[in-house]
Order: sequence, then C-alpha cells, then structure tokens
Amino acid sequence: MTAPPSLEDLYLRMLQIRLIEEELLRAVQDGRVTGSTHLCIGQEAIPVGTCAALGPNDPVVATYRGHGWALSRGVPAEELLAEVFGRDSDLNGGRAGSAYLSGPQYGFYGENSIVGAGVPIALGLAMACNRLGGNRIPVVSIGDGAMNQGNVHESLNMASVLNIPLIVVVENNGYVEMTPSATLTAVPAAARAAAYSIIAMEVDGNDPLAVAATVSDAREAALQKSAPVLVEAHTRRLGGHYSGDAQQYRPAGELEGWRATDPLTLARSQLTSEAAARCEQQAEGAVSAALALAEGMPTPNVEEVMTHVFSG
Amino acid sequence: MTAPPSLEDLYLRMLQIRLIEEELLRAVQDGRVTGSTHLCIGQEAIPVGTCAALGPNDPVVATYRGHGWALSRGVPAEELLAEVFGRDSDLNGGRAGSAYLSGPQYGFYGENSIVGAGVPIALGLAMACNRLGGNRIPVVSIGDGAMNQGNVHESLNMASVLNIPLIVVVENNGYVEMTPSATLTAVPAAARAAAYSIIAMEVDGNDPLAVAATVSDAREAALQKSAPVLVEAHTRRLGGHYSGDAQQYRPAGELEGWRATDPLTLARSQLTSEAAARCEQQAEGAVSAALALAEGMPTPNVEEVMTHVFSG
Amino acid sequence: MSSRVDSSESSYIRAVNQALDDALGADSRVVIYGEDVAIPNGPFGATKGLHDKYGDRVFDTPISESAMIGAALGAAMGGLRPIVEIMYADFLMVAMDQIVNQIANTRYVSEGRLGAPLVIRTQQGSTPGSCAQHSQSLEAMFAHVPGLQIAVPATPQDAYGILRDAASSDDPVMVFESRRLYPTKGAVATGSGLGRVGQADVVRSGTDVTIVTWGTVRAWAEEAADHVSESGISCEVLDLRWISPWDRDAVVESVSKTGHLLVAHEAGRVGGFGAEILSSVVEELGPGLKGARRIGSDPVPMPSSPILSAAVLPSVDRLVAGIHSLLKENVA
Amino acid sequence: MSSRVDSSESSYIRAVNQALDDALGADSRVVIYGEDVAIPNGPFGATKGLHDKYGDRVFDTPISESAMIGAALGAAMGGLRPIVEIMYADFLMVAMDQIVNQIANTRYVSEGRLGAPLVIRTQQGSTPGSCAQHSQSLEAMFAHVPGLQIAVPATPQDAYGILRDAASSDDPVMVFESRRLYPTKGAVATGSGLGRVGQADVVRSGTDVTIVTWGTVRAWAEEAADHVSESGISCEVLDLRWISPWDRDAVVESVSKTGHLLVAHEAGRVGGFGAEILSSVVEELGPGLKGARRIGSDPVPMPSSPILSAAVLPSVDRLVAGIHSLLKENVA
Ligand SMILES: Cc1ncc(C[n+]2csc(CCOP(=O)(O)OP(=O)(O)O)c2C)c(N)n1
Ligand SMILES: Cc1ncc(C[n+]2csc(CCOP(=O)(O)OP(=O)(O)O)c2C)c(N)n1
Ligand SMILES: [Mg+2]
Ligand SMILES: [Mg+2]
Repeated sequence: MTAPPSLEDLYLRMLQIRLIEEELLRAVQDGRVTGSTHLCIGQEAIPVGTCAALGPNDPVVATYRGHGWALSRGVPAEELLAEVFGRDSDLNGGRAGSAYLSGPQYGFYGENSIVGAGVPIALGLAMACNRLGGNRIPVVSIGDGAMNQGNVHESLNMASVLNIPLIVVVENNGYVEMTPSATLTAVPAAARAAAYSIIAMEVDGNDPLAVAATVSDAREAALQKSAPVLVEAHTRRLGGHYSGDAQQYRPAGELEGWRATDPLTLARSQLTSEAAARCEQQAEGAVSAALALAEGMPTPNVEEVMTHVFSG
Repeated sequence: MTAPPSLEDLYLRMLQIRLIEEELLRAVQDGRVTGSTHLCIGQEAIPVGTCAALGPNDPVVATYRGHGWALSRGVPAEELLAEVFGRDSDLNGGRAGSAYLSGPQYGFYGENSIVGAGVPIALGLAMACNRLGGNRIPVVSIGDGAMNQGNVHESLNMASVLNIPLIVVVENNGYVEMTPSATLTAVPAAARAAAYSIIAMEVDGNDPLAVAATVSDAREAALQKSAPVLVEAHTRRLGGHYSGDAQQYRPAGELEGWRATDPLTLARSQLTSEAAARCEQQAEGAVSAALALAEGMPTPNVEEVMTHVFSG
Repeated sequence: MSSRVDSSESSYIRAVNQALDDALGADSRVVIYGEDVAIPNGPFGATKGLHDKYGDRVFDTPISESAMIGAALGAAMGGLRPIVEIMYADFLMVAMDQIVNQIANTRYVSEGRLGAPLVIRTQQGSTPGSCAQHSQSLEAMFAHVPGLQIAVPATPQDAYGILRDAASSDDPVMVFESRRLYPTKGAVATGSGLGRVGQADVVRSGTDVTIVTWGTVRAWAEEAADHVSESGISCEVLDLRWISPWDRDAVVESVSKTGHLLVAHEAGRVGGFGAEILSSVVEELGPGLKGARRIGSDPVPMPSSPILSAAVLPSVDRLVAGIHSLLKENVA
Repeated sequence: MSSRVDSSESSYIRAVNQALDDALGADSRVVIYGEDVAIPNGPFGATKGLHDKYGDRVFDTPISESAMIGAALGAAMGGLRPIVEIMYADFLMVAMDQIVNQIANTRYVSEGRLGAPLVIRTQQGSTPGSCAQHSQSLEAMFAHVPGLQIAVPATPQDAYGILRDAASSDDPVMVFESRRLYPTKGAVATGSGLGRVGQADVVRSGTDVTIVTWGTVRAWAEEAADHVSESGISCEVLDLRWISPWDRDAVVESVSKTGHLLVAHEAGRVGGFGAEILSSVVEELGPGLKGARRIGSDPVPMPSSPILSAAVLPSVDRLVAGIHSLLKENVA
C-alpha cells in the first residue's frame, strides 16, 4: 500500500456491500434468490480495509460469507448479483451461487462452503506466489470458528515451517453459526499464533482504516520474514448466520447494542455530511444499476450443463 | 498412584519390552514375522513410567509404536508376540498384527496406524469415563510429528472446551519417520498447549521414575480441574522408524551418542548389580517362556475369516 | 412392536426429533452432540427441545468433525451410545478417516473384543440453490466400506423407525436423512424401531418392472409408476431403506418376477450403489434378467442454479423414460 | 512419441522415479512434495535423488495430508504443477475433503476459469502382514466423484507413461500405484507418456471371456487365462489402466465379441468399480451379454495375518473359478 486509503472511499465501498447484501436479503425473502445466503452485514470493514491494503495482484480466498471479499477485491457488483440470482453470470454461469463463487480474473480465487478449507488452498497459492514471484501474497479469510478445524491448524504449521508468506485474516464475529464463539474455542485466534511460531496482529474489525493499516503491516512483515501472518479482526455479525436465521439464540438487546459499533455508523460519523451524502448517492446509484444489469442477465443454458468438468 | 514404583520394577518392565522387541526385530529379519514393525527401542521409559502411574482401569490408546504400551498396560507378552507373528492370539486372532493390536480386557484400547487418529478416540473414551464415573482417565500416546495432524488439534480444543479429563502423552523422539522433528513442527508439543488453554508438563522421557511422577501429577490435575493435560516426554528413538529402516539419514555418530542416554543403561547404572542381574534373569526367562508359548500357538482359522464384521 | 400409531401426521424432521427423544428416554447411555444441536435446538430442528429435556446428555461441539466422529468411536468403546449429528453429509469428508479407518474396523480387527455402537446422523442431497459442497449424496462411498451399516430413510415413519433401530444397534450406523424431505408428512408409529435392519419396503406391487430406489427418489418412483400405469405398465417399487446391509432377497424375488430392473437414486450414477445392486442381480439371475438400467445424477458437481441442478438430477420424467426404454429394449 | 526403449529392464518403482525426474526436467512448473520425499529420498524410493538434482522443487512436509492436498490445489490454481505423494492410499481419508469438495469441483464450478492441474500419487493394496489401515484399495470412492481422473498402473511401462500423462494433464489425476508391484520389472520406454488418458491395454486377445482388470490383478488375470487355456477357454484380458475415464469402447467391443464379462480388482467387491463396468456393459449390450461376474476382495477389513488376508483377496484360483462358473452358467 503506497498511500493510505481515504475514509470516504472506504465508506463508499462498505456502503455498496451493505446495500447489495440488504437487497439480497430481500431477494431471498421475495424469491428472487433460491436457497440461502450468508451475509457479512456488520463485518464490511474487514474485506474493505484488507483489500485496500493489498497489492494489485494479491489473490484473495474467502468463506461462504464472501460477498464483501469478492466485491472488495474487484468483482463487479452486477456479476456477483447475477451469480447469486442463479443467472448466467460471467463469473461462474450460475454454477457457484452465493456461497461458492469465484472470479480469478479479478484476483478473487473463490469462496468456500467447507469451514476452514480455504486455508490449505491459500497456502498453495502462497507457495505458487512465493516460487513464481511478482510480489504477490495471498489473503485468506476465515471465521473464528474455523480455527477449530484441523486443516487450518495443519496449514498454519506448514506455512510456518516452509517459510511461506501468507496472510490469514480471522474474522472474529462473536458467533459460530448460532453458538457464541467463546464456548467452542478455548483460545482466540491471535493467541494461537504462538503455537505456530507466527506473527499475530489484532485489530478492530469495525474500523476500515485500522484494518487497512494492520493488513499493510502484516503484508510487509510476511514478505520481509517470508512467513505467514495471522490477523484477528474483532467484529460483530449484525444479522443471522444465514438469510433464514431467526436469531432466537441471541440475548435480548444484543443486536441493538451491537448496532452502536456498526462500521458504517462509525465511519459515517467521521465524515462530513456532504461526503457521506455523496457516498450514499453514489452507492445507491451503483447498486441499482448493477441490480438492473443482473436481473437482465439470461438464465444459464441447460444445454451446456455438462461442460468444464474437465478441460478441452 | 499410591506409592511410587521402584526403579527395579521399572527396569524389569523396560527390559522385558526391550528383549521382546529385539526378538521381534530378529523375527522380521528371519521371516517369522511377515511385514514390518515399529519398535520403541529407546523409548521404553515412557510407557513403563506412565502405566505405573495409572489407575487400574485407566484406558490406554497408543500408536503403531505401541508394543511397549500394550505390555505396560498388562497385555501378556505371549499374546502380543503371537499377534505380531500372525497367530491366532487371544488378542485379535492375527487380524491386527504389530501395528493395530488391542486388548481392552487389559485396559489397552488399541494401537492405531493412522498418525494422530487415536486422540479423538481417546477423547471419546474420556467422555465416557467422565460420564460413567469410576475414577478412570484415558491416556493416549502420540509421536511429536502427530501434533501436525488436524485431528489432534481438534481433539485438544474440544477436550478443553468440554472440560474432559484426558492425558495426552507426546513422545518427542527427535524424528518423524526419517525427517528430524524440528524441521516439520514449528513449535514443540508442550509449547502448543497454551493454544488450547490446557496444562502442559515436560519430562525426561528416558527416566521412568520421572515419567511416573509427572503422569501422576498430570492425572491428578486432569481429574481435579476436569480438563485435558498434555505431557511432552523427551526421548530418542534408538533404532529405525520401522524394522526395515536402513537409517541412512542419521548424521554420523548420532546413534552412538544417543546410546549414552538409553533409559536401560541409565536405570541399570542406578541399581545394584545384584538387582540388575535379578531383573535380567527374570526378564530373559519371562521373554523366552512367552516366545515359546507364542510360537506354539496355532495359525488363525481361515474358516472364521468373515466373522465379527458385525456383532451377532 | 409395542408401538402406538399417532393419529396426527408428523413431518420427517419431527419424526427424527421424536426418535432422538425416545432414544434418549429409552437408554441412559445415549448422548447426542453436534454443531448447534443443544442450545440452538439444531440447525434443522432435529434436536429441538432435547437439551432442555435431557441436559448435558445433549451438547454443542466446535466445528471439528474429525474429533466429533472419532470421539463417538471412543465413547462407544467406553460404554456410551453416542448419536452424532453431522450437519451436511458433504462435511463427512473432513472426518472420513475416523469412519473408514477407525469405526469400520473396530469390531473386526479386534476380533469382536471392541465394538462401535454409535450413530452418525446426517442429511444430504441437492435442494434448489444449494452449492456443490452442500448437495452431494454420498452413501455409496460408505457402502463400499465393510463394517458400516448405511440407512437412507425416505418417509417420516422410516426416519423414526430406522433411527430407533440405529440407536439400539450394537454396530455403527450412518443414517443419511434428506433435507429435501424434512418438511414432508406422514403417519408415524412411535415406540420402537422397524425391527429389522436392512429390510426393504415394498411400496407397491407390480408385474412388469421392478424399481429399486431409496431416499428422495422414492416419491418420484411412485409418480413415475403412476404415470406409466396409464400405458398399462405395472411397476413394483421397492424402497431399500438400507443399502448396507441391503435386502437382496426382496430385490431378487421381485426381479425374478418382473424380469426388469430399474435402480434409481439421487447419488451420482457413475459408481453409485445402483451399480452394486444391478451387478448383484445380474450375477444372481443371469439370463433370467431381461433388462436392467440405472438412473442417478449425471457425472458433474452439482450446480447451484436451480435450472441447472434440475437438469442433472433424476426426475419423474427420467424415470418414466427409463422404464419405457427398458421395456422397449426387451421387445427389440 | 519421442521415446527411447531402455534395453535394460526397470522395476516399477524405478519407472516412477524416472517419470518424476523427467516430469521435473520437462516442466519448470512441476514441484514435488510429501512426507520424507526429499532428504530421505522417499519412503519407497520413488523420489530418490530428485532433491539432490532439483533442489527446493522437491521438499518434505509435515504429516498434514489435508494441508498438503489443499495446497496442491492452491498451487495449481496459482500456476504450479504440483505432484504430491501420499504415502499410503489409506491416508487419503484424512484429506478427503480437499479432494472431493475442493479439487474435483474447481474447474466445473468456476465454469472453467480455474483449473486444478495436479497429481496425487499414492500406492495401495494389501501386502502380507500389512494392517487394515495400510491395505485398502480405494479407487472406487474417487471414481464416484465427477472431476477426478483416476489411474491404476500395473506395469513399469504404465507406471512411467501414466505418470507422465498425469503430470501434463490440465486436470487433476490421482495415480494409485501398487506397493506389491513396486519390485516387479519390465521394459520401459521413456521420454513421453502413453499419450491417451483413459486408454485400456489389450493384454491378450481371446474369444470366450473378457477379463477386465487393473492394478495387482492384471498379472493374476494373465495366469488365470493361461490356466483355463489348457481347458480350451480363450480369454481376452483388458487392463483398464484408468478407471476415470475408462475405456468403455474397448470393453464393450470385447464383450460384444466374447459375450462373457469377468471384472476383477483387488478393491472390495461390494460397491467396487467393477460394478460400474458390469452395469454399463449390461446397459449397453442388454441381451447381447451372456454372463457377467465380479471378483474383488471379500467384504471385511483386511486382516494382517498373511493366511487370513490371502483368504479374502482375489487370487488366480478365484479367477479361474470365476471363468468356469461364467461359462457353465451360460451353458445351463
Ligand atoms: C466442515 C464444515 N462443518 C460445518 C459447516 C457448517 N457451518 C457453516 S458456517 C459454520 C459456522 C462458522 O463459524 P465461523 O468460522 O465463526 O464463521 P462465521 O460464519 O461466523 O463467519 C458452520 C458450522 C461447514 N460449512 N463445514
Ligand atoms: C495420516 C498418516 N500419515 C502418514 C502416516 C505414515 N507415518 C507413519 S509413522 C509416521 C511418522 C510419525 O512420526 P511421530 O508422530 O513423530 O511418531 P514416531 O514414529 O516418531 O513415534 C508417518 C509419517 C500415517 N501412518 N498416517
Ligand atoms: Mg464466527
Ligand atoms: Mg517422532
């Protein structure tokens, strides 16, 4: 990262993600989306801040809660929406859907619907980047609950002993589906880094500037030490685990309390009202334009359903 | 453990294991054993010391390098030898062989030939002991290299958050097959315990009295805190990874140097020569009697090869 | 069977819930655990109310399927009767070692001195919009492994009865429930299991073609049978319910009568368990068999877009076409 | 094929070693890693000398198969051509998710924008004394998964050629080598692959029975064919070499001629890939088929004691008996 990003720019990006995901929630409810989606409402500062700190060719790998990551890395909103709508998007032609989409042409190497499974893949991307050069470092995002999945553990140790630069962002959002994180994870992510002899950083995941600065440091450290770095970003999931989640497990008042630290609210309060209004107008315009484009895209061609199992 | 065990007794037990395994190595070489075996030569103090500290009904789970564990827990030498010889032993009738044998009637819940896989199983045994009572705590032994297998990680966290008393003994013998441990494991076992918020203890794994004392403490701590405890026992493998290993990867002189800390040599030096001679005579007698019994056992009955896939 | 038939209809998922409740009630060794099964009442509601009723015999675990399933084996060895919920069958893949290399071997390799009386409950299959990693039907992989019992219940009654039989089996059972079928309803007699592991259900009798099926395809097979009956074709429909062990006698008897076999399942056709059944029948009946075919999902990962997944999944139309081509071939 | 035929005979394991050497030499994107493959020269010697020759393109990893195989996918996405060694096929079970849910889906779900050009090399099967967790033949599980290519080479030449073809494939290949066959010898033409993924080898031509086989059973099939030729029975033996894709044309053509099919593999008979082949032939040939049978290991975990494992594994005797019963049945 050469110059730090402007808060206005970050607010705009977060807002676009928020508007897109709110639209998707409506779309699930009114049937435009079939199936469910996992939204990152409340967590937008992490992908937005992270991607602002990345090099132009740094690959990104995310989880099923990955719309924000895809958009932040540069996937066009209309393509993402079309893919979630099951249209013949330029991303994956409706094959991937909300929870498994990818756009490597933008540097987005895909979501993953198996908890933790993106980390070994990112390790491999990191091995490739390390060997092939080009000043690229992959970033993989996982949830806090994924720290208890074996493949994550294996990958962190392997990256450490093989000296592979890689950034692992752990989004600690307080929940593992419907269960509070602390009851399932003996020790939070950053405190586990010592078990792999890797550098850990913690950051307020609701502050996109702080996230950008931390990830920028992490990137530098990873490259300089030729080693993985773990960034634990503390945040709060301001919605259900998935679009159909009634959230009955939440203590009364929790959500209302958490709204005070909504990254959008916080960022907006630091902007002039003109700047905020500018962003809001721009975001709304961009999102409704993308939505119109996406809804105009054709449904996938059933004749081609058997293609691309293999190449050629 | 009520009274600490006597060194003479521990020496005797270690010596029996050593003699049995040296016989097995000859048996592999002269064809009485078909296939290979993984010997614990040099590591005997760990199973012997540990089992001396256990309660009478504490279940033990081991790896493929498990002869010492089986014998220490009480599996009769002739049955173990017969099983390794592929005879119709009372243990597993030749079905298990050297690397996967069990004798639950003795409290030995089995070896395991998949690295790390015994740990989840021991966790489950621990859940059962914890729920069903009887002052029992399982012990599972793994190698240092197994700390990099996902299932071990998952189990340590799960035991921690569920408050399950369990003793995990990590035998750090300096090697992971043919590769030095330190090149593969970023952080040794005991130092990883903090990542699970569990108690760790380290011990000289070539000193059976020290092992017994430490495991006794571990057992007490596990029961009292209702929590898992990790014991890292430092030792040295004084032979190949398996019976056919030519050990070309060893630095010159390593083995010779390591022999100085052979647990048998160390223990013997602390005994009177009468006591040592007594043990040696007794051990040799017991092992040759067991060998004769084992070699006299019949081969398995091929007619029964399909039984016990299911009960009933 | 000391059962009572509920006058009210029950949904499939409610029948599962009742079976778990009754299993906990019947045997104090039963414990239930999984992700979100206790306090949150289960991701699909299978464990609703059970933590409230049975306390710490029903508990939540981290996202650690390998430890969960391995622990089930240890717990079973140690005297409990664990029932583990794996949220989606696709996630079994992260715990495969504990199933294939551990659980399946336990009784045989110990020569019967150890056992693994445990149940792995999961649900599987494609529903519109689900991605390739949440859509597979994986029973064939496990049916290839000696030492596992595999059930694929298709009705609320079977969901209840099979789960009760599984919970009281002395050997490991994997129950592959169906997310698609969770809301479907039917009468459920509760109180005990179906009584015989591995017994097929003769859904309807017929004379021309035997359709052997299980899981989600059972209902489509019935529809297809209705449809072809209009052309005068009489189908016998067998829902296997269990594919390990599977009801070879019932299948062979039926095909001996009809001469034609159609095996249909949602799992991928290539290497699916339909191939085992077809092959066994060929080996058993030889020239007595006039024709046999399989229907299953086409060999692609399951696409998410509903129109795409519909194009590769089995369907009533595909079954009807399969029946016709089977009979036509025979004529030719 | 710019190959040279080595005048000297090579062992199977040496042919693997040569193929890896040549793959590293031919393409700078190739990297090789696994447990003990670099400094210790490989647990079975497959990678002997390669670390010395190619430096850090050949490296050792921790015992972390899930990370190893997942990393292969990422590395392939990122432009490398990884070849990963998994010491025993049984250990694939701890990394199953990365194969089934990740690697297999990559190209299809991304609609071809991502690919997974990688090789997973492993060895499998029972050898006398090996335990149940080191004895399985697991190819059928993977052949059920769309998106994977599966090879099971049986000769030194095929071990070489298939591995070269695998290393230059743009899609994932799992190569199941055979520990039992590692010491066996044969002439090996090096320099390039066999050229066609999925092509069967017609080991011998015959007129009465088609034996379709692969891996360790190939040699037993030849022996059995020799044996029954004394009774005037002429067997055509096909070594499939690949089971995904498999050479349907060659099999159908052969069985069209002989009318009898025996499929034989070391993997478990129940749910083995033999069932897929038998079923496909039945579907294709219908009444043109006079008889079909399968031979595979009996449905038990593999016992360690050599006399027990011999009792459940396929054998020349079992093949001979299978051939006779196939022809007798036909007569009856
Ligand atoms: C291996 C596996 N197990 C279980 C699931 C089901 N699942 C999906 S998301 C999730 C919770 C993940 O929690 P966390 O890692 O904290 O991420 P978050 O959803 O909070 O972003 C679970 C259990 C899964 N997808 N994969
Ligand atoms: C999952 C798995 N991967 C690989 C192996 C092969 N293997 C057997 S022992 C071993 C080394 C284990 O090293 P360590 O844990 O240190 O135990 P030690 O053998 O030194 O006692 C390996 C890699 C295996 N058995 N299981
Ligand atoms: Mg979370
Ligand atoms: Mg070791």
